[in-house]
Parts: sequence; structure tokens; C-alpha cells
Amino acid sequence: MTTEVEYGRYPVARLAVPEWMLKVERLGRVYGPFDDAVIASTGPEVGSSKSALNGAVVAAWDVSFEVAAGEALGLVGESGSGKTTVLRCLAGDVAPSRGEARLRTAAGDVSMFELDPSARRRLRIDTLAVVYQDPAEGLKLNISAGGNIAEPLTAAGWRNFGNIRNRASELLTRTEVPINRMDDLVRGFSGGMKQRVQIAKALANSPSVVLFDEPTTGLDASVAAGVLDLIRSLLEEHRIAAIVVSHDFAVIEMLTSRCLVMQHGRVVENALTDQLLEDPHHPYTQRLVAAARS
Amino acid sequence: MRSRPERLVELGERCLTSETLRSSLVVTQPPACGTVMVQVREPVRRERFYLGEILVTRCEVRLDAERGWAMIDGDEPRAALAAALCDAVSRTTAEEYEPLRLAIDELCRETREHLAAQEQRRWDQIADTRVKFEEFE
Amino acid sequence: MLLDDLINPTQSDELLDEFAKREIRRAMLAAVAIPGYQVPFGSREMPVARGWGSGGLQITLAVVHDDDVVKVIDQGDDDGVNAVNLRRLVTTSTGADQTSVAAEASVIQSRHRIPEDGLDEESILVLQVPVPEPLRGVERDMRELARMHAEADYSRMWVSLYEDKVRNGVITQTTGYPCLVNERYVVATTPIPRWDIPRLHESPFLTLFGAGREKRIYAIPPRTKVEPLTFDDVPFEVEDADGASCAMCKSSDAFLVSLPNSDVWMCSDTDWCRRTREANA
Amino acid sequence: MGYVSARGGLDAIRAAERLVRRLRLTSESSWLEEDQILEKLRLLVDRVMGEAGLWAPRLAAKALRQSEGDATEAVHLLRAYRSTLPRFAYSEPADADDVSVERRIVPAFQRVPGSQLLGRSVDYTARFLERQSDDLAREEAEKLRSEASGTPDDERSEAHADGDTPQRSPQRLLEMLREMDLVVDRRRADDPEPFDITRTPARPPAARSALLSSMTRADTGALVNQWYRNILGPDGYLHEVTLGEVRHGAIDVEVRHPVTGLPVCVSSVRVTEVEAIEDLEGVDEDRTKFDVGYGLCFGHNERKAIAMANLDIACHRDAGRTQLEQSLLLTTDALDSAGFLEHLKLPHYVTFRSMIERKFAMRKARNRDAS
Amino acid sequence: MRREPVLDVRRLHKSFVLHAVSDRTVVAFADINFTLTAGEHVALAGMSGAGKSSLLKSIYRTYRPDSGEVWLQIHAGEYVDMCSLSDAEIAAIRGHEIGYVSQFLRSEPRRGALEIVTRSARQRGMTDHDAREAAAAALQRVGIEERLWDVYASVLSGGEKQRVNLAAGTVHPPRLLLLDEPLSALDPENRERALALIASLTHRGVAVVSIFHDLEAIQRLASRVLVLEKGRLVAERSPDELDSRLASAAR
Amino acid sequence: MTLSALSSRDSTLVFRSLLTSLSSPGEKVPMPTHLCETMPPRALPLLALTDIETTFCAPDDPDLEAEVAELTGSRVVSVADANFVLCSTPPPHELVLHVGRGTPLHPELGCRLIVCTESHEGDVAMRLTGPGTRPNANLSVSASADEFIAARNIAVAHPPSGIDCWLVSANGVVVGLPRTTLVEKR
Repeated sequence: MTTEVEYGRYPVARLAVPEWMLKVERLGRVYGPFDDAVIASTGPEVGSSKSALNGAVVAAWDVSFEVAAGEALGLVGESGSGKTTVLRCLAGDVAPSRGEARLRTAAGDVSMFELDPSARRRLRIDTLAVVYQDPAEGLKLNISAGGNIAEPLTAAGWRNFGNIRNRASELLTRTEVPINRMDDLVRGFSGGMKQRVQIAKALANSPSVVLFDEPTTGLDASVAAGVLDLIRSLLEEHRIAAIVVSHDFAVIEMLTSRCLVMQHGRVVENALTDQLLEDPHHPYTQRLVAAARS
Repeated sequence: MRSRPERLVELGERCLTSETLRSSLVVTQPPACGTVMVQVREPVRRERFYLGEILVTRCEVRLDAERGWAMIDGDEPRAALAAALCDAVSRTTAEEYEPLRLAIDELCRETREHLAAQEQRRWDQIADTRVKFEEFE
Repeated sequence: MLLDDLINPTQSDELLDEFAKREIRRAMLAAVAIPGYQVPFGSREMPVARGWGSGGLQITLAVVHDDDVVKVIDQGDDDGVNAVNLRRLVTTSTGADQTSVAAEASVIQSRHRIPEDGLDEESILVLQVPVPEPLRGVERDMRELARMHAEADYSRMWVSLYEDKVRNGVITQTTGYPCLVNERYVVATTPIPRWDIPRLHESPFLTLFGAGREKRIYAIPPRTKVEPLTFDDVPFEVEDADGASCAMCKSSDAFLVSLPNSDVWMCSDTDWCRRTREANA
Repeated sequence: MGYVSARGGLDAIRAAERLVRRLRLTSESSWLEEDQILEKLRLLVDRVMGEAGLWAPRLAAKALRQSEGDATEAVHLLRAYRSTLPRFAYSEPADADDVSVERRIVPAFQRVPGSQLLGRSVDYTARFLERQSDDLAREEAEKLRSEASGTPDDERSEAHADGDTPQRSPQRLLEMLREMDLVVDRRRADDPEPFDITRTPARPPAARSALLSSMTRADTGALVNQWYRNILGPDGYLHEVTLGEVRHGAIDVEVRHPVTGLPVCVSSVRVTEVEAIEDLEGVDEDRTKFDVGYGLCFGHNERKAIAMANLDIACHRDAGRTQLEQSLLLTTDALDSAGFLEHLKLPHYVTFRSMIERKFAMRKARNRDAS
Repeated sequence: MRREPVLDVRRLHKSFVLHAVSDRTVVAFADINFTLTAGEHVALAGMSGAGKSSLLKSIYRTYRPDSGEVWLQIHAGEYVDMCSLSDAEIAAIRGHEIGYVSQFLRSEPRRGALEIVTRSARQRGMTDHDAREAAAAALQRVGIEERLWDVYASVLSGGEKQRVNLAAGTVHPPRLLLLDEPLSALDPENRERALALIASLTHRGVAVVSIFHDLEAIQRLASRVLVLEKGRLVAERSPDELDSRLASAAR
Repeated sequence: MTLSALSSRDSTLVFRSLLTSLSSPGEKVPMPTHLCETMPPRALPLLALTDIETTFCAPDDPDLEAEVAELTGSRVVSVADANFVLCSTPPPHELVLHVGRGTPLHPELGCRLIVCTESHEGDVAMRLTGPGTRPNANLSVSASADEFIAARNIAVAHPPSGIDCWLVSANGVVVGLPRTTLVEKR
């Protein structure tokens, strides 16, 4: 064989890796009183996120990750694994029990969980957007598509009717919502169309981070494919740092480059998406992948 | 304070017949209506809350050095003044007010008896409405 | 009765005890210091129904002394039944004088109008407010409403204007047009007509708003920015009477109301109308 | 001063006032005595005092007479009068355990220490309208009066000797359940100052003391409706509770004497008190225990106290998830709701004019778009 | 002076633990060592299941090796060990330095060929404009007609897909090109074109590790052949030494 | 005792002076002369506005503090908890930064600070802008009040929370500085 070089001989290159936009450290959310013993009494080894000691539910524990601009990170797991809890903590809908989430903003890094609620809500206007599984959560159904987009715009200080209309129609066009539906109430839209409007609204103020919570679950397969495709294009185009929560490997494979696999509130595996699909290590991941491939 | 207003007024009038008393009396706060907010401690959390106000008449007098104060139920200016007067008199030590002090003691005793009798009467009326059960061993 | 000699039975005309007035005054001072913010206060029950001006009445009673001259109007009318009723209560309980001429009044209590003229730096305008919360139409939960004001988060208000304009071609808000005061708080301008709104902006006089039922006092100090909420490119429109003029005084530059199903218009400000007629005569 | 009363607004008002007063005072029947109202319309007086938040039986009777029996109007008269009064003091905290009962039932148990004491209640009486003539009624009254004075003492003592003697302040069921460790213990260690709804408007999220005060002063009908609609109404999220206790009785009001510093009893007020036992079934609740709601109001008004106890526990369990609290705080006051309703009778022609103007503006915009 | 290697694979091991089958361990390959310099083309040969594809995927880090090192040159004189890089670093390296052409185009719904190849070029660090031009040139090189450029790749024929794949992998010459049966579905004309393309890349200094199923391709392109057997590297041959037996084994 | 309780009418008059002063920041508003002649003017705001339901303190004037408490029933509490704080001389930085400013949800809980100055004529000229101020509204303060204004500016920097101030001169002229007034050195 040809190996003549000796171990360690190579000068090691330092790689330029895109810097994180969102960095989550040791995030945990427990429902009910807890201490170390309660935490230890839950998790994949125990087979439950509910403690037998006091019934507390450790919905998520010790979740850490980073996402860079232009990168999409997946959170995979079955329902109840804790992935949506993580997303909701980041969205500000649920208060974490522990941990830190740092967000890079134009004004410098902020520790999201340390912000007061109002500062937290301000982040949601133009820095961190969420696309919920249920469009009813992210949209006001009895308001027009344009009006839904006008909300984040006016929150960000837009005060010109014509400019708001133009921006809304631009976003709706980009998300492939027929422009003649702009003034119709969202209530009358199909599921896929509602989801597109929700995405348009999320992008209204060009956020740097977007959280997707099962963005295509509940949509017909063909509609879902269209929405996924749209999301992927938008992620590439806007260099958004995205977190995609899904139980569906097809979604994860399509959108993300890296993934965390969660089970019973813990991260059991953490790898590149193609690695997880082709070379899953954890028994739970192997099971999930086998199920997805069959 | 819970004596019947007419009895208080009677006694007040009697006090005012004393020339000495009249001359050393100053009504510092004439009888006036106002309210008292009723605080209740409830049993579930042992928290206090405000039940509502009650209407009272308040009066304050000064008899020589003695401060007399009264707050009585309802709109009863005369009775309140009388009660404040009695309150002041009851704390005096001067010999000449002794008869008044005795009369005040007497009114207090009478009031206690009256309230007790009233209470008993009410109780008697309702005692029969108690549900009786067969005794068991 | 000897006791009676010591009792001085004075029947008071006061409608408010002294402590209540102090509380209302403290709330008013806070309202002036934080223009547009709805200051909660322990609104007392008045001899008039909640909704008949109990808030405005409490403010007036806490402001007025016997050197004041008061004008009380309802819909611009000094002789409206509610105006008459309130004027009677104010004057008898405070000893203040009364007038129908705004320029002569130091305190003007009004329901739903600002007099057409006569208000100056010496005037205090007291407006009766039935519903003080301008955001009620877009949010029902009071916790959320409080938050929106605290954070100046009025985007949903803007969305409702957007929707209105999209759906109806115009902004259909009628009276009580929401305004942004001092670039901070959105207020309900009571139901005064849009006609009166521009007069709140940088006005020479102090305006005090009293909502008795909802137990809120707010204020617009003199010389304060008051902007009706509208888009930069959608002009704010006052009521248009299509060139009509008052059947009695011929004014066309005053707020006019019409008789049902007719072309007959009349001034809503009756004293203005009277004075105009006298001047014309 | 320039004051010109061009039209007869003031005259018309005065005439209306005179008309009401004359017809009230000169009606055919004899003058309605305060005592009559106090004794014969006892429950109405109680209700008015409760909703007014002012215990003043004589004034309440006067108010009812003046309002010709309109309870809400009477409440208004009392409250407006109260606005002219200074508040002299806050009473010493009265302990609800010291209520001296005149009626006490415990639906949750058949036999309880201290007995079931039915007291003066028509709950168990068939509701037949008594149609006898006034003369017959007077006759019966005379007869009863003479009998009452001759009630044999031994009969009474027998009643007392039978089994456990009824107590004036029997131990409450809540205490017994506590001894059985069946109740979630929510007793607080601290002692926060009560919220005063007459000084600060109570708005959600509010302290429980604010809710209790709001409910105790609420319109009886509104409170009952609030309870009922939360069982059958569109948001139906209330439980049907088991009543632990329903009591009616008197409690002393004490004020500290400024000179001696001792508490002095200035009055005794009658109250109705209710404990509502709630079965817990929430995921975060201790299902092995009960929780208890509490109601207490002026006078004899069981409907209000029961609704209040139900809503107290409902509100606690709701914990701000729905707008129940806001409903209770903001929509149950008799004068707030009635006053706002009545303001609709005021002239609104300025607002209406503005509304009409917008209708035409909308049409114009629509025509513009169409063309 | 000896040329520095572009790739140095050392003591590389990979096995799979199948948790669903009583945690059985299956060895993919073990103790693989070889180096590759710029412009060198190494073909992997061996029976099916010998571990060829696994080795390729382990170098690309789609598989996570159990142990060993994969040193990749990324600048003159500077290396990274693919086995010890973080996920984010791998992601950065992959797009930039390594081209990977598999047998099958992973179906990307609603993407045209031009878009796919352009994206790949952008990942190599080209500007949007340059990437588009480079993509067009790459597609022309592999013989995809312009009328198909905007057609969703998922509806193209197997051979067309494979060519799109090849275009994407080679659009901007990577430092290291990994080829896993890139020609299997091509007709003779296009196969010829692809072979020429790969050969030209090698000439331009791209290091190639490949798996071909036919002897002719290996002999035309490879400078060396590494023979794997049951996961072991058993021999190194020159392409000329390959006999038809081995070639068929490579299949 | 130098103070006496205000009559209903006098309370109204004092209140009106205070209302005018807050409505027109910077304007010199006299308080009723007949009261200023018999009592220290600085006590008038407290006598007119406080009662059993308010809290206050006068940290540098304990005698006056005790008298006001007795006359109005207002409770004496710490600087941080007081609804009203009276300072007989322009207060130090720490005190101003220590008084309550309310919260965004309840800005009305911010403290009212009554500060005595010798007169409203000083060496340091300030320009006032904001709601209620007249064009060219200004204020002249002494050097010691200058420091107080600087601290006040910090305390009102995060609206709607903040503090509202009255500067009361020895002769009973009051100048209001609500939190919305921007005070800048000229």
C-alpha cells in the first residue's frame, strides 16, 4: 500500500464555518416540580418523559444546538418527543424551565429567555418568525390575506397603505398565492393556501430566523410537496436560519442539512441529515428511518 | 355602642343636665354619617376581603381632658353624640360624675341583657327547624 | 332636646365626599402627565346613571369651584335633557355660575361635541366617555388590551383600518375616531364627530376625559400632538355635508345635523347657531 | 353671564320630576312605612343592600320606597348617597367562623355535627299562591301573634335536650374535610391587604379578594346567570359542585376604639355564606382531593352566595385560561350594566349623523370602484 | 520532491450495529489505507458487498466511520481530517471541495436541471451569475439539450437524470470527485461523452475515487485500481493488470 | 403647628394651580396667595392632594412630615414607596433615582416629586419641549437644581414610566415638569 506519510504530519487547516444565528444551550422544559432525581427518572432509557416519582413531565431536557444563517436544522421525533416543546420555548409561547437561547440581531446578541415579555414580542416582529402547523395559530382567519401580512408590517412601523399593499402582494406572489385572493378572508382558503399565507406573513419583515412547526402536516401530499418546495426555495433565497420540527423524514430530508433526533424529551442523536438517513446509529433513529423507508 | 338609640339619647340628655359637664364639654367632631368598610377573613385561603360598607354615625367629644368617641349603627346623630358623651364620662374619675357613671354601667348591663334576650328569642323561633335523626349506637 | 343644641344639622349639597375628589384629582394629574394613558380611578356612583355622564360629572365636580363658570352641552346643545340635568347638579353643588357661551366658560362639560368656537387657554374641556377603550374592537381580553397599550403595540388597530379601507373603500370609523396622542397612546376620542378631531391637535385648551362606568380618566394637555390614525396616503376625512348650510343661521362651516329624510340641516352647536343668527341680524 | 334657554328642556325635566313625585306621594293607599318595607320585604331590602355594597337597612327601605320597588334604582340611590360619605374606618377582620347561624344546611352529608338547621326558608314549602282575602290574613296574623306569646317552655327545652344541641357557630364542613385530609390546602401564610374595588377598578388579572368583593356586590341575577351560562352556555366549562354548607346568620362588625385601642362592636350584619365542594379532575390537579369555593354576601340571599361560591372555585381553576375572570369583574355590576343600557336612551344624533355620512361615503367609494 | 496527497485514508473502519436484529454488528470494511494525489484517479474494484460504496460514502461522511482518518487537502499544504470535523464543517467542505456523483439522482420535485446544477455551482462558492453560466456549460458537456433545462428533473429519463447528476458533481472542478457508478444508465454516445468529461477533469488535477461496473471505463480512466474483498483492501493493481475476472467481480 | 387642613375650596384652588402647572410645563403658576401667606407653600400640594389612601415622605423635613401626616391621614413611608415625596432643597441624584417610576402597565404609579427652590430665577437656563409647553418655554434654575434636573431626566428616560415634578418657590410659585417634558440646557 502507499501510506508512507506519518500520522499527524499534515498541517491542519482552520475552516471557516458560518457563525451561528441562534444558539440554544441546555434547554429544558418540565411540567411540574422537579429536581435532579425527577430528571433522572425520565428519558429514553426509562422509556418515558413522565416521572414515576411525582408525575412531572420532562418535556424537553438538555437540548443544545446552533443554527447558522442559510442553514436549516431539523428536529425529528414522534409526537411527545419534545420537539414541539423546544420550538415553542424558542417562539416564546412556552417558558423554558432551564437553559439559554442566544440570538444574533443587528443590535448584538440577545439572550432570548432573559428578555422581558415585551422585548420578546418585539423579536417576533422582525427577527424571529414562526410558521405553525395549524394556520389558525399563525393567522387571523377572519382577516384578509393582505391584512394578515399588514399586521407584522404595521407592527414594524409601515404607515403607507399603498406600500403595505405592494409589499403584501409581493409576498403573496412569492408564496404563490393568487393575487386576486389578497382581499379575501383567509377563512375561505384551502389548507395549502392558508399555509402559504402564513409563510408570507412570517417573511414579511425579512426575519433572520424562522421556526417551522410541522409546516406540512395535515396537508394533502401533493399540496404538501408544493409548500415544502416553496419553503426550501425561500430558505435558500433569504439566507434564513431555520428550524424545522417534523416527524416526517421526507420533510426533514428535503429541507434540512442537519438534525436532532428527540425521544422522550432528550436528544438521542445529532448528525447530518444524510447520515441519519443512511447510517442511523441510535436504535430509535434506526426504527424511525426503517419506518420511513418502508 | 349597641344600646338602643332611644335609651342612649335618654342618658345623654341626663348627662347634659349637669351644668359642670356642659361647661367642660367640647364637641370636637359633631355627629356625622359615614361608612365603615367591613373586612372578612374567609376560610378557604384564610384571606381577607372587603364584604361591603356599613352606614354608621361617628362623633367625638372632649370632656375636660377626656376624649370621648362613638360610632354607632345607622344614621343616629343624637344617639352618637350621647354615646360619645357616655364614652368620655365613663373614663372620668371625678366624684360628681359618679351617678352618671353608674347609669352608664346600668345601661351597658341592660343592653347586654337586651341583646341576649333578643338572641334567645330568635333562636327559639328556629330551634324547631332542626332536622332530627334517629339515634344510632 | 339638649343634645340637639350641640348638633348642627347641615344638609350638604355635595355629590362627592372630599376624599373622592382628591382621588379624582390625583388621577387627573397623572392623566395630564401621561397624555392619552387611561388612568384607573375609584369612580364613585353619581346621582345620574352610569353612561349618563357620571365620569364627566365627577371630573367637573373635582375641578370646579365657586369662581368658575360652567357650560354643559349634550350633542352641542345646551338644552339637551342630559345637559340640563348635569348643569343643575354642577351649579347647585359647587356654587359655580353657568353660561351657554363657550368663551365665557372656564369649564365646559360636553357629551359628544367640542363647541364650534370660544375655547382658549383658560378653558378646560371635560368630555363624557361612554367607552374609553379604543382597542375594544380588535381585542376583547383586558389583559391583552393592557399589554398592547403598555407596549404601544397598535398593529392590530392598523390592520383593522387596513381591512376597513380594503373592504369598504373608505375608513368607516364614524365618531370617536381613534387618535394617537403625543405619538404614544391611542385614545378613544369619545364619540365626538370626526369634524371635531382636528381641534384636539395642538389645542390651546386642556381636555379631560371621564369614563365613569369603566372607571378611567385620561387627558390631552394643551399644545399636544393628536393624530387621527390613518395611513400616510389615506387622508383623514371629516363629515361631509355636501355644501349644506344651517337652515337657521346659514352657517356652512359648522357641524350640521339633518332632519330625517329631508334636506334641512341645522347646527349641532345651538349656542353658536344663536350667536351667528344674532350677529347676522 | 350669557345664558339663553331657548327651549323648554329644563321645564320638561322639572315637570317629569313633579309628576313622578306627585303620583308616588298621593297614591290612594296609606303611606308605606319603612318598618313595613323592612319587615315585609325583608329579602328585597337585603338584596338591595348587597348589590349596593352598603349595609343600611333604613336607607335601603327608603330607597325602595322612592324607587317604587325598582331594586336596581334603589341600589343606585344608595350608591350615589354613599359617594357623598366619608369612609371613617376599616373594620377589624371578622372571622367567617364566627357567624352565628339562623339557618344552616349541609347537603354533602346527612348527619353533621351541629345539625341541619332549616331556619326561615321556603325551600321545602309547596309554592302555592296564597289567595285568601286580606281580612282572613289579618285574622290569622292576630291568632299567630297570641299563640307565639304562649309557647310552652318545656317544648322548647325538649328540642334542646334531643341529641347534640345545635350550635350557634357550628364547625364548618370544610374543617371536617380538612381533618379527613380531603381538601387541597390553599391557606396562605402571608396576609395580603384586601383589594378595594371601590377605590381601584378591578381588572384582570386580579387578586382573589377583588373577585370576592366584586361578586358579593354583584347583581344577583347577573351572578346567577354567569354561573348558569357557564354550565349550559356556549363556553360551558363549569362543574356542578356539591354544596358543603349554606348558612345564614349574623356577624359582628368591630372597629378599634381610637382612645382605648380596643375593638368595639358597632353593628351586627346578617350574611349568607356558602361553601362549594369541587371534585378535581384536571391533569395538574390532585385528584385524590377536593377543592372548595367560597361565597359570602350581605343579607339573606342564598342564590347569590351559591353562585358566588361556584364561580370562586371556577375562577381559581380557570387560572386565567378563559375570560371568566373578566366576565365576573366587568359585567356583573348592577349599575354598570343597567346604566350603560339606559344611556342608549340619551340623544345620539351627532353620532348617528356621522354614521349616515359614512354610509354615503361607502356608496360613493363603491360606485367609484365599479365605474 | 514527492507530491502531496489530496486524500490520505488511514486505518479506516466502518461497521453497522443493527439494533433491530439483536444489535448484530456487520462490518462494512476495516483497516483501509490509501492515498491519492491531484490528477490521480483511483478505481475501487471488488465483488458486490465488498465495501466499495461504503468506503466512498465514508469518505464523503454520509457514513460515519468507527475509527481512522480521512485527510483531505483543502489548500496548498493544509489538510482537514474528515473524520474529526464537526457537522457544520463537513457541510461546508462538502459543497466546496468534494463532488459526489451517485448512481441515482435523488429526486428533487419541481426542480429543473439547470437549477439543480446552478445550486451545486453556488455551493462551490461561485456567484449567482457565474454559477448559472457554469451550469449551462456543464449541462452542455454532458449533452442535456437546452429544452430540458427547465423541465423538472424528476420527470427525466434515467440516463438524463444520471447526466444531470454528473453535471452537478463536476460543474466547477472540485478538489476531490467521488463517483459511484455514474455511467450505469447511459447510452453509448453519452457514455463516451461522460468518459471524456471525467478524463478531462483528471487532467485538470481533480483527484477521483470511482466505482465502475465495467472494465473499459476503469482502464480508460483509472491510474490505479484498489481491490476490496469482504471489506479488506487486498491488492493494488494497475488498470492494465485487471483481468476480466476482476472486472466482472467489480460489477 | 404651622400647618392647617385645607378647606374644600382651598384644596380645589391649590389643585387647580397644580393642574395648570402640569398642563403648561415651565409656566410659573402662583398658588393661592392667602394660603402662601399663612403656610410654607411647599406643603400645599401635600395638603391638597394626600389623604388616608396615599403615602408620602419628606425625608429632609421631619417636622413638616409629621404635621402633614396628622392633618391628612396620609401614611409616611420610604422614598421608594411614596406616592408623593417632598424635598425642601433640590434632592441628590440618589434620591431622585430611587423614587418609584411606575411600570409600563401602570405608569400612573410613578412618584410625584415636590422640590423647593429659592426662586425660579437661576443661572442655568433650560429649554422645555413636549406636550403642553409653549413655544420657547424655558426654565432657569440654580446650580444645585441643575443636578436635580439631570437626575430627573434619567428618571423619565423610559416612558411611559417616570416621575412628575413640581418646583415650588419660596413665594409659592409652582412650575410643573411632567415626565413628558424634555428639559435641555440652553
